[in-house]
Amino acid sequence: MSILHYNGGCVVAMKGKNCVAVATDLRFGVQGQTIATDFERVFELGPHLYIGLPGLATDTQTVYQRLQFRIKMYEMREGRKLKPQTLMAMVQNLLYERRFGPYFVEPVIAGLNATTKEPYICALDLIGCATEPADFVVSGTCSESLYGMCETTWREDMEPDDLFECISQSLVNAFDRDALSGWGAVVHVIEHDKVTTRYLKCRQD
Amino acid sequence: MDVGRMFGEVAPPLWSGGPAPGGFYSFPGTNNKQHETKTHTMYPSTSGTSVVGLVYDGGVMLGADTLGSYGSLARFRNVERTFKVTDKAVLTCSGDIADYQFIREVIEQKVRDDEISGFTPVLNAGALHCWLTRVLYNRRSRFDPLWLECVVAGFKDDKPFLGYVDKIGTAFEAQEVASGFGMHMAIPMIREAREKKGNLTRDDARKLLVDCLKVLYYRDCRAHFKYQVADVTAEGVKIENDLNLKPDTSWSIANFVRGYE
Amino acid sequence: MFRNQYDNDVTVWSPQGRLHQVEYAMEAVKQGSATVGVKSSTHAVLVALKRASSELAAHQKKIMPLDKHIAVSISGLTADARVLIRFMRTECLNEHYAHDQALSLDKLMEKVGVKMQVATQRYDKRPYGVGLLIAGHDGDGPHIYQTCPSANYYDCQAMGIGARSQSARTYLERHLEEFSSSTREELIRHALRALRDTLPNDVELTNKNCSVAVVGQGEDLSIYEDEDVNPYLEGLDQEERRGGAGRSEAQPTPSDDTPASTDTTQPPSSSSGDQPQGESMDTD
Amino acid sequence: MALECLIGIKFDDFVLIATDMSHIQSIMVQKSDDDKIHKLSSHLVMAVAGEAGDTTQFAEYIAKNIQLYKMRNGYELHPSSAVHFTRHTLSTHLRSREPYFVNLLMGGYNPAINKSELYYMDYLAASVPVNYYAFGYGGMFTLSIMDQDYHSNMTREAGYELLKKCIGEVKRRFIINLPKFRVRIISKEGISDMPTIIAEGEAA
Amino acid sequence: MEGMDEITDKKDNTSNPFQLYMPLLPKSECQVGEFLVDENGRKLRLNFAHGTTTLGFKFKGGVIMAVDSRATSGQYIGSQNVKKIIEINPYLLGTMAGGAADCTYWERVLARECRLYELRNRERISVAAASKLLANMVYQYKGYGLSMGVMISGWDKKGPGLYYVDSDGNRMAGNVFSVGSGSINAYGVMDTGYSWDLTDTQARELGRKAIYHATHRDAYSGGIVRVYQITKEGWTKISEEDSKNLHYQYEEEKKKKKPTTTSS
Amino acid sequence: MSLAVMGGADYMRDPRKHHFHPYADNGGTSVAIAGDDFVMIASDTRLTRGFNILSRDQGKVLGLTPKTMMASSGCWADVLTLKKVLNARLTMYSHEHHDVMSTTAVAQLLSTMLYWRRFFPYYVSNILAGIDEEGKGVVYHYDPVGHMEKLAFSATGASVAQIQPLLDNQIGALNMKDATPPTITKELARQLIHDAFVSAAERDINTGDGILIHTITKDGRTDEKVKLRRD
Repeated sequence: MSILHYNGGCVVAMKGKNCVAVATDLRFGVQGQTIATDFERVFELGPHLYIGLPGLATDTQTVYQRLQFRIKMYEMREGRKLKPQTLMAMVQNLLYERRFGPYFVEPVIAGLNATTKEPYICALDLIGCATEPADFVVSGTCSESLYGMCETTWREDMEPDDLFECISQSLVNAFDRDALSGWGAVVHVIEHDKVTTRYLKCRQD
Repeated sequence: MDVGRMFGEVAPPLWSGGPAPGGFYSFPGTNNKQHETKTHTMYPSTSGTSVVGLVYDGGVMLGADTLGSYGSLARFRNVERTFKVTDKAVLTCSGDIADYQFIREVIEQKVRDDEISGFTPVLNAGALHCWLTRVLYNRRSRFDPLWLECVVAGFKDDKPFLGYVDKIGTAFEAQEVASGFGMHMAIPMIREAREKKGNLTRDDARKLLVDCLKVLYYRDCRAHFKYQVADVTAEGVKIENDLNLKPDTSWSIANFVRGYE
Repeated sequence: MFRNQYDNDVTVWSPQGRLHQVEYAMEAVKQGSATVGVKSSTHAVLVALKRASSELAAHQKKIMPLDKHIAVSISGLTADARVLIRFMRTECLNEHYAHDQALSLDKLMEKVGVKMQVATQRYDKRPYGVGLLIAGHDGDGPHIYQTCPSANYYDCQAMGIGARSQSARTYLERHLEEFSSSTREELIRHALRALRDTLPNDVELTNKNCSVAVVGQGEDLSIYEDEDVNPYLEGLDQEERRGGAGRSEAQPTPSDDTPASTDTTQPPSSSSGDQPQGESMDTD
Repeated sequence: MALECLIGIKFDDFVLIATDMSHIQSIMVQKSDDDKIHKLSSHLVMAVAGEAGDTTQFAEYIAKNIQLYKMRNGYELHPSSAVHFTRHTLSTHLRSREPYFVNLLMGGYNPAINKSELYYMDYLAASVPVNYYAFGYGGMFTLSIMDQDYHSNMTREAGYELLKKCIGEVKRRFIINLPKFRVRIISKEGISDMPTIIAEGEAA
Repeated sequence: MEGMDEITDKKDNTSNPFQLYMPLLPKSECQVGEFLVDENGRKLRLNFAHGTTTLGFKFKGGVIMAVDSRATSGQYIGSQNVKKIIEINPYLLGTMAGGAADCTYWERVLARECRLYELRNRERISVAAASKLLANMVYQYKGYGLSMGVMISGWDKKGPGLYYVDSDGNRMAGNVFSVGSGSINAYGVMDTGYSWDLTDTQARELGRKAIYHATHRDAYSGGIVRVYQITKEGWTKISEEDSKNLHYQYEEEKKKKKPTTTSS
Repeated sequence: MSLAVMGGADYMRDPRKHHFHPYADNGGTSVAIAGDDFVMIASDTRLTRGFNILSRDQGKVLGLTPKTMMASSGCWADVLTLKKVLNARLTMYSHEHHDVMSTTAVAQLLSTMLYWRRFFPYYVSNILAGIDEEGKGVVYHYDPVGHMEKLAFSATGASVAQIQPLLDNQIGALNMKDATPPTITKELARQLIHDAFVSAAERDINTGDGILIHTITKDGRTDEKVKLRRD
């Protein structure tokens, strides 16, 4: 078993029309044993900016904490909010610093550009190689299934409600075929004027 | 010395004639006796490199060089590994030369047997291809593989046939087939040519085949300039031996290559 | 041909150079109901007369498929036939398995010939008491083969074996010239006419007592039984019987395809007449 | 070490921590009155299991630093902050040449907001707030019992009974002999001992 | 050289279930995992169904058998609806843990042997004998890599019977068994709630609940919770419920049952 | 000079850089969906070995009887053998029984045949699709050593993880609010199969080039070929 799968968990993010959504499951486990079912691995880093950090839970926490530190430093120094692209660069730096002893997380970033309101998503591998596709990004233990689901369900220019439905269905059905993730899910739909967070009722096995 | 063994030689075995442990209920026909295991050769020795084959309008063409390498030693420079099976089938192999020669003898005997009995029709390429899949698969299942990649060219049901079988029995038919290094280098060349030109004439095919062999000769350290070409048409099989790539190749570029001395 | 001191064992020659046990086995073929095979340049056809061993029993199957291109019709001991058919089917399967093609008839015949021969040369065996007509179509066109218990087999244009098959052969000989150019339907009609000639005058071919098998160019084997035979029988009873139908010395029809003993005290009808090809064992 | 057993349960206004009292070395029980619950501050304890040496060293390191913090600042770290510090320490060491191999349960009570807290932390430094958890192979037998019977508003007696039930199951099914469990309670009043649980049970 | 003699000569298991193909390898290498590696040395994934929770216990009302229904290969959930209780005959049940194919195949063979026993002896086979047959069958393949841990239960002249049989050669009678990756969780619930004098309803609920708790904690167990009971009349299927529904149902019940006394 | 001393010369070096492994993974994905009176089974047409595409036109579905088909992928050598043996068995059955084997019987036979090789498995992922005795569509899913499960729909092979959740959702109606599975029409099944393969080909290098879709009803069989991306 890969160390990336040790604690389970997955994250998906999708672009919609003037909105983005990011969703994650809630399981924290150690291999087969489920320990907590309220472990959120998607974090808010700004008003329209979220990062998902699936992978080894300890590194999820470490990377999140170190990122918070850097973002706060950035915001203090620059006196402005972070753009999603800047966050991506920051994450890249953070991860590549550990090129030969990496943090075992594969981050997903989702957000709206604070000024242009442009939707933004991206995914990085564990040493910081980023990809910024136009449709969706997936990461975590059931990424194969997520690819399969998203590839068929995703459409261009979805309204927030459709986007929510699409990302929820993709996530829940994908992790229902994965033993190591699931046990509940949370979805954040990010629009320029609000962020809607919803918890999904899921299988608990 | 083991004490049990010492006494065992004198004393009769305990409970002779009784059931063996676990044998109280013996199910009929249970057959889990351990097979005698032998160590087999699990690696190639003297080996031949790529084979390239392609189907053209009205026929199939195969090309292979004649080098038998022993590791990185170009040991035998005139090993023919293409042979005419019948008027409807040609076989070329890359991989272990000894295994090729073995399978060749078996096939020749098989064809002779058919001939003597007057059986018609003769062994065609499709049948040979299928037969090879069985033989190679059965050998791999006995962990005694024939270390070969076979390319079978010829005719089946009056249509050109080109097929591939490897040492574990993976087999398929295709319009272009290559083994060894050729799978990486020759296949894209042929596919590209086909995409550009559509159907290939016999002359196109010949030119393309030689081009492929040339590229392989340039890039594959185990390739050689002497080669054979087999051409199968409805009329029968024609094998040309002792062909030479060397006059057509240019090594002037070699002077500019640095850093590998 | 009658009991003598040289027929105790299949491996014993008579001073005349005959193997009596083998010859007795040849007689077993004549105990079976008749079957006829005939081929044109495109098709091969088998027809066979089915018997019911009693009022209570169904008609015995006479024609069996071996593969999509070969059928066999039997006459003699059906139990022996089953063994041979099983063998031949396995050979057909093996050819598909190893060569991905249909077994050619000449190969099949060679194999079955070898198998049958063994039984004529070993003291612990007995010859197969069954004659076979094998119809098939392969790369060389249609074929009709006949096998005997003596392990001989013959490549035929047309042949009939079994009880009173002489009449059928007479018919076939008379029409030999017509066969090669016959259409599929004509060929079947010829075969049925020949078969009908083996019947007593008061008995007709019906869909109960006869089956038909056809195989040919571009056509997989079909075997017709019961109602499916009707189209081929249509109008047949209107046609006049020719050939040597209803011969006076016709023996009573045995009640079983497989009589317990082929060593009958009653001699079968003229041995030379029903002997397909002269001597029972070719000496060459 | 996975043969040890740490059990922690958080209730509305107190936390129960139970640990086995056997110090196991190689195939021997070295000591049967071991204390695996380390006091970190007036309202915070850490139950530690893992590599011998690492356990005490790490627990004491954390305890001393928390003490130091109190001395420097004049107030104690709240449990959640102490856990954060612990996690940080553990994760920093994880990527050093000398990682600590310790699994922890940290139970505490925050008098400022009248809230009990229990944290899971494994040797990789993943820290998760939980209602209850049990470390070690023995602990695995108890999770489903707690899943079934746990209510956050149980009384101390009910909580203690639940612990007894869990420990009975450990005795019943776990191959290693863990006869006695030390139990501590952390509540508004601070940390206090509860009677040692002597395990009872036998496989059916 | 090219033939398929094993098939045409009836040397395979369609004619005799005990004739399995034996590779020309030393016993230790017959372990499937040993050589399922492709040419590039990559391990090939065999879709073996592993990971399970099954349980069975005897009580005054007979035997309860309860199982989950998930089959996983690695972390991928191959199926959520595997029937892990195998109905050998109207009086015998077998459960399934380990290799799914191993369990289904040998219990199918066992069903055949049990039927033959009935025909030969004009009486039903005892649970002890049935389980012994199974144990003997799989013991012949010990060391070849079979993987199964099953319970055989039923009702015979002696009353309810429950046996555990596995591919290592263990066979034991007992009152309470649980097998599979989630058994550790199932035992917790089962042991604390078990008594010989449970009523039928209590016993069924205990089995159901033990499996449900295992599905919740164990990633490799899940799907549907099936409960069977065996009585003198043979087995009956008690319930088949999705563990998703059970979870929310139990959660509701728990909320209602909250103790009223607050802590002192 | 002895050979041992010369051992250092290049040409005396061990030519055995290879070691023999009897298995290969040749990719391939199959999907089957059962309807009330039909069953649809499809596979991609790519045959791979590592990063090589051996063939772009290799269907993986085999007609067994007029009412039964099997899709099989994995180690292609094993697939070929399994198909051949199974076909021979079916022919033997039809000779012995004068009838075509029913789908249910074929399903059990396949399971038994796979288990025959328990200790040296066929490395194959199988789905069997057919029309049962009542005229209904059925799908059976197998693991390589013969564990069999009867289902209404199934995916198997290289891209199973991509396709199966989609089928769960769209046909099984899992996690859908109204929770009534849709009636499976041929149009719907075809559309789903097509979408599923397009998605899989998008993300899995072992799936692509084309899809062969076969539909079996009690009246016969129809085949269709659809193109997929070829990169």
